[in-house]
Amino acid sequence: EPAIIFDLGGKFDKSFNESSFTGAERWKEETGGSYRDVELQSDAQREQALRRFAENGFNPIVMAGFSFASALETVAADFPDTKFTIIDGAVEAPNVRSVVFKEEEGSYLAGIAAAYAAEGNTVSFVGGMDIPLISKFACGYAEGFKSVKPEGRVIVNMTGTTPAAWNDPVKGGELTRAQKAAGSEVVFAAAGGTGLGVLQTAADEDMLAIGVDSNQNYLQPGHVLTSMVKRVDNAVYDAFTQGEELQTGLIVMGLENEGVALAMDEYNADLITEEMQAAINEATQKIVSGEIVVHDYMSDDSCPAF
Amino acid sequence: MSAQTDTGRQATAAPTASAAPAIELRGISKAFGPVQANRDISISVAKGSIHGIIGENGAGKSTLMSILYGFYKADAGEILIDGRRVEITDSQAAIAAGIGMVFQHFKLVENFTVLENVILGAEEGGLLKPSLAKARRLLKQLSDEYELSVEPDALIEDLSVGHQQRVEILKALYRQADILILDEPTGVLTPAEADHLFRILEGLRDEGKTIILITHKLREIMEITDTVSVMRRGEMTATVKTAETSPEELAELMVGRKVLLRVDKKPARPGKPTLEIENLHVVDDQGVERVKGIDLSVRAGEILGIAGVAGNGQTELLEVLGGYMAGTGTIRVNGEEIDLTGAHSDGQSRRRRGISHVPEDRHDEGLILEFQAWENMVFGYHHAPEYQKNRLLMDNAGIREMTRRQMEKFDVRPPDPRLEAKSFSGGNQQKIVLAREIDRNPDLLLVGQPTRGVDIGAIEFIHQQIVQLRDEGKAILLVSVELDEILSLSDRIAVMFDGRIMGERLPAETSEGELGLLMAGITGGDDQ
Amino acid sequence: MDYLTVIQILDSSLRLATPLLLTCLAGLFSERAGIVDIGLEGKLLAAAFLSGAVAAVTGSIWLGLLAGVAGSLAFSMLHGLASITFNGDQLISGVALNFLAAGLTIVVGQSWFALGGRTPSLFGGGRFESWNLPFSDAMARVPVIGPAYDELISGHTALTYVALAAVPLSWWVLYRTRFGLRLRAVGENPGAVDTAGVSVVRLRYAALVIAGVLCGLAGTYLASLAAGFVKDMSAGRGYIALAALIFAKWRPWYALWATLLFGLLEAIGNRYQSIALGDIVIPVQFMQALPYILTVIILAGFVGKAIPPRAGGKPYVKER
Amino acid sequence: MTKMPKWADAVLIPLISILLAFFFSGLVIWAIGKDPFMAIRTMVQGAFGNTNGLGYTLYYTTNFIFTGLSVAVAYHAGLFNIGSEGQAMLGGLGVALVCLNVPWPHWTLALPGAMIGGALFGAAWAFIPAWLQAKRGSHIVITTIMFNFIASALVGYILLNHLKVPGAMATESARFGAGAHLPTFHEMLAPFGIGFNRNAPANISFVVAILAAIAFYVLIWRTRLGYEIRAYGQSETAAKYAGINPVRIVIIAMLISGALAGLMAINNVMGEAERLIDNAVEGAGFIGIAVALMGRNHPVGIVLAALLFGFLYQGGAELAFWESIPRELVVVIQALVILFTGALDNMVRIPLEKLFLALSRRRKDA
Ligand SMILES: Nc1ncnc2c1ncn2[C@@H]1O[C@H](COP(=O)(O)OP(=O)(O)OP(=O)(O)O)[C@@H](O)[C@H]1O
Ligand SMILES: Nc1ncnc2c1ncn2[C@@H]1O[C@H](COP(=O)(O)OP(=O)(O)OP(=O)(O)O)[C@@H](O)[C@H]1O
Ligand SMILES: [Mg+2]
Ligand SMILES: [Mg+2]
Repeated sequence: EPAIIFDLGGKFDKSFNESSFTGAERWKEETGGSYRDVELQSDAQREQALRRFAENGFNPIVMAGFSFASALETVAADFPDTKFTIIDGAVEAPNVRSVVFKEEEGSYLAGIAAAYAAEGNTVSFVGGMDIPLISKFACGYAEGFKSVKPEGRVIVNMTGTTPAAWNDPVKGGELTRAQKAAGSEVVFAAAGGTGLGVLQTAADEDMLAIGVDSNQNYLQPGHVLTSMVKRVDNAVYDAFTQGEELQTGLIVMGLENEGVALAMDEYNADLITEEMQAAINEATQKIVSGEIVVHDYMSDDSCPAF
Repeated sequence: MSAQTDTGRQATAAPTASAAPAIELRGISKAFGPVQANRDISISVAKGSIHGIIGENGAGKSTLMSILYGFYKADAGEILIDGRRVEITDSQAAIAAGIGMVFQHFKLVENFTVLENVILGAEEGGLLKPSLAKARRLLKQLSDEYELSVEPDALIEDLSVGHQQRVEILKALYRQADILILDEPTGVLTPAEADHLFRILEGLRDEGKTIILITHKLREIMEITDTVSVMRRGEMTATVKTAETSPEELAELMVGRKVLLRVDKKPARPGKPTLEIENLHVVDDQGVERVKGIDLSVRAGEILGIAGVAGNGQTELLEVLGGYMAGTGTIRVNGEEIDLTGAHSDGQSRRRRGISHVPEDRHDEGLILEFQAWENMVFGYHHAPEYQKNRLLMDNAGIREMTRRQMEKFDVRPPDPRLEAKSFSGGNQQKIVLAREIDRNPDLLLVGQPTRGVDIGAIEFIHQQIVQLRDEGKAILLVSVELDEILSLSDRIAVMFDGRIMGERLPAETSEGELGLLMAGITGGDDQ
Repeated sequence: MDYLTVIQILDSSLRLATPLLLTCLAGLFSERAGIVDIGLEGKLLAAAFLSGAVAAVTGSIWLGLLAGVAGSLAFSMLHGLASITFNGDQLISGVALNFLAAGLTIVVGQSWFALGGRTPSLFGGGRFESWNLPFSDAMARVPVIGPAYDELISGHTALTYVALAAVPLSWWVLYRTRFGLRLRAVGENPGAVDTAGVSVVRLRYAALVIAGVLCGLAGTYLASLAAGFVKDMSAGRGYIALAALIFAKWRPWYALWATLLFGLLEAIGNRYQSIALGDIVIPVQFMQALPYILTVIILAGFVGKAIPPRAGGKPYVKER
Repeated sequence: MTKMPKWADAVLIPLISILLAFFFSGLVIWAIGKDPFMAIRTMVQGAFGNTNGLGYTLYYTTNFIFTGLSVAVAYHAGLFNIGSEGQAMLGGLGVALVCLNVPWPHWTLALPGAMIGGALFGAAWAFIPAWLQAKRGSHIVITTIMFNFIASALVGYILLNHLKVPGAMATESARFGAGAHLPTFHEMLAPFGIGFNRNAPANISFVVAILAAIAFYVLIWRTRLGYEIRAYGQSETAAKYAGINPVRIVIIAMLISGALAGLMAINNVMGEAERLIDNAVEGAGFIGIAVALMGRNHPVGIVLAALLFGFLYQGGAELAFWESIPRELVVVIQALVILFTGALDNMVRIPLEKLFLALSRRRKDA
């Protein structure tokens, strides 16, 4: 029986925890199997949770979040017969599968979409907590935007420096308003629950927003340009499906293997122009072929496009 | 009524008029947890009379009155007003029954104006404006009528205690009280203020109002009351007509033994000056100059009494000497100058210099009410080497042992070092402070209001202790608003007014009248 | 910085200040009556949750408002039970209520909506609409005062105007009515109120009722603004309101200025997240901490000692 | 004369209060469709049933002892320090700097070094609010609230820009060296032949916490400084009369308070994570307020209250593991425990006092 551990944000964080949850649920529905899950409350529980599940024979054990890396290193060694999957982080061990995403690639496409949707030269980004992962989103977004409008400006704001920053929609809304006042027409929110406030305000202020992680197009129809989906759900689904036969090693999910993508559906069909779609397609191809290399913020903790 | 009346006297205050008594209490009992504060108390007070209540600290006087005023609820017993039984469940009911009370610790809102305090709870309608206007008119009328003038717009915290008390009385009169209870009203008043109060009370009585007066001062009882009740340990032991009794008899009824009402002391044999003050000035936090150039000296083996109306700089004088207020000028103790800026000197260093200090306010300064007796017994001296076990720890067991001895020596009741200070009566609290300060065998003892609110048994004891210290050749600076106390204890008297010394007198060669004039700032012109 | 930016920053300040102001006034009534209230955060959260939940289900923010106020009131009364009726420790009670709200909103929300403690999004009548004051469109074209009127004064939701109106109203109630006199007195010296024949208990409960209602409004404002409830969405605003209350020295008009100042500092922090001064880049973290740093500086430099109501935090015990 | 025997006050009342809290918690659990008895059993079993659970319980307890003592020291001086959270954050930074920058050969040297680092940083963070309170009269409640926010921004900044391992995902410092590894209970007890779960995070810091509680007792009730702190906390005017310097007391008490909060970092940062993680304190500073108040600011009470909260934390985690009860339910239970034992204890005390008084009267009459 597989198990999944959600990170501190909780499984309904409107972000990757929730996305992993969706994947697990899909697996459950399709296979009729069952799985065990737990939401953490404190950092010290990471290792505890891993051990508890491993001791009790759950296999494979999936965990959502890079923060598990160091706990997993020790636990994986202690339970060589158990398979683990860590999402968003990389751990080298024979029984661990590490799934990382090239958020920068999806964000690059989001930047292109924003550039075509904006009449002027300014778009913006609202991040949750100020951590490198979020900067990775922001950097890809800025690069994509500048690939279309080199003279343009990308306003980047972070909500805060504590985990509370993931759950402050009111502040998210204010940041959005401030960005609009500074000329932004499209705002990309990578901010968990705070992002809901961003999307809402974008609708209130008649701007366009870009959702993140899961498909958020339906949340404010007509105002969500697209969503940069990160198929964490697929990663979980795959891990659960492969079960104890899980292939280990590092798996990089990018545009190439549809690990990241822009969500297109009936809610945003009217917002996507042909020109925009063409540009997105072209960029996708180039990235997949390696003609364009999107800068990964985490590789050197800096971003040429800022 | 209780069976164990020590003296066997049971004179019911027979009302002269045919009318029912203004107040009749029957079988009132009240316990605070394990403490039986009132036990089966009955009493009746005639209409239009002034009825005194006396008793030792903790006898239950305040409790009884608070029950009458609805502040506490009695466990048993009934209350009759004008012969009718009334249920006094809260102060509202008491007010409705025509009762007003002036508590020992005033119940005023300090940062409200006089007017606001007066109307509080007796407003007319929901808006303040009409109430305030009406109160202003009525207040003026009342203050004219009873000579109770106070500035209606002054803040309470800016008023002297005497004026605050007037506000309390005005509050009661504003509510048209027919019965007025005063709990130790003169404890904080100067003789002049007290006389003034008594004139007002007599005026009220003559108008047909009934007054109950709690006091520790037999002189006042003799002077103003018509009847007097004595309480002991929660019981009512006697009620007598004032005209038919004497202070000695009352004192004995209260304490259960003969009490010396005069201070018994030999003439002083003063030695070298211990304390010399030259041109002392003190400015307080608000920038007001409180002490305006004082020269004084106190010699070893003498008691210098400082008389004066409260608020004329005596407090500040003591605080500067005690080391917790800064001043300018020169102060020498045993010939050595002390630093007055506060930079190199505080209460601790004064104590090391041999200065002990019984502060005026035992609740706010002299004691930590939440501390146990033994902890209070070293308060301020906690750095003294004899209280340390080693360099790190205090010798708590030793301190407790010392405290037990001190408590027995100073007759503190109950002599339990582990009791918190707040659970002692006022007199016993005062004895703890005195025991602490006197026992240090200081060269100079500063004493502020040593017997405020203390019953006569304890007063006698406290006075003896002070005189004994003098006889051991120590210098004592005594500040008191009680002229009686000043006159009977001091070897020399200085009168303070408005931050200055108005003159010095010898007790044998002066009178209350002359001191009273000096205290009001009126000099004969022959000294200074 | 141009004029329009200033107006927009002020506009943002006002929006951010609204929940702080309502919460601060709630604390003001409670603390003026002698009940210290660090449970403001919890009440805010409870109100945001219930108003969000009911508005989501019924589609009416007005019903949501009722529910939010009711929830906040329930918390207030629990605080009263502990600190007035049972003379408990007001600080502990406040801490407990904050925990209780943080936990219950999610547990209950999860069992109602199964959205992990979130409520469904609010739309249409589920949110307060912004009010455009008369002539705002016409006025917008007038130079200087036009934008100020259109952007800053007009175009907020009803609760912002309620909050602003609550300031003079609170002042009037506190200083011009019998109730206010008694309320202030009970926070200074409950003994005086008691012996004046007025019930201390009733007055204090009344103060808590007012505090509950005001927190209810503030919570509803949050839920409406963010179009739904998200766990922990009060995000420390209750504590900031408490700080503003001390800052304001427990006075209504000062409370307005204090909360506007906090709103302003936050608005500025939002707008200027990192500033480059020559070679030195001031980090985001600094800008985000700036409101708090400035608060400390202002407090130390200008406000000085704030004297709380004297009977605050102490239960009124007559017999022990 | 007392109203009630001491044991009733110290044991009976808290016990009844906790039972009440659990009763209401049970109602909540029942209301969301779970079995309350099962829940309690899971919690107790999970927190005390084996050495793994116990190890976690004691790990949390250690955190709460430190923050509880921190709040209590300030409280004795009449200061309400809400800033233990921020002080513990800074303590973490101090511990991390000490552990990262010195190649410690052995924990016996590293521990004192880290303790000094943590205490110093925590104390420094408490110093500013203390100084402002003492000198400028700025209300310590606001300044410490503000300093919590500032601390998280500051530590976040330093972590992100200076301590983070370049290229790593997580906002956390590098791992401390092996010489800074603190012995866990497993390692401590093994030489004595006592088995303890190898993976439980409880470590020698627990012993330090207990020693801190003892030192706290000695300081507050046995030394002159403690005497002065308590005197000042009870009455400022009386303290002045006695020659106690208010500025000194405020600052010293807050320094001690900050140092105790900072010391917490040897447990969570050095003992458990062995690296500095963003937001490592996780609200333990706020729990400390509840712990101090419930423990009546006495070390024995604080240790017991900390243990209670440690139990709730660990037992709650077990609930979340095995009963799929939402983790926030544990927060509800905590709230009810704080409410009943801390704020509503008179609800139990008053009737009990009456009962005991009646009993003692009856005995006297008989
Ligand atoms: N509120 C209270 N709670 C508990 N015990 C009280 C309370 N008030 C008074 N007592 C106790 O009741 C007894 C009677 O106190 P009371 O104040 O009536 O004495 P008193 O005669 O007024 O004394 P004093 O002369 O000092 O004013 C004392 O033992 C006192 O400690
Ligand atoms: N709420 C209370 N709880 C316990 N004891 C009390 C309480 N109120 C008063 N007392 C005690 O009751 C006694 C009488 O109280 P009262 O207010 O008359 O003061 P007092 O003894 O006259 O002291 P002082 O004259 O110094 O003011 C004192 O021992 C006091 O400590
Ligand atoms: Mg009395
Ligand atoms: Mg008295």
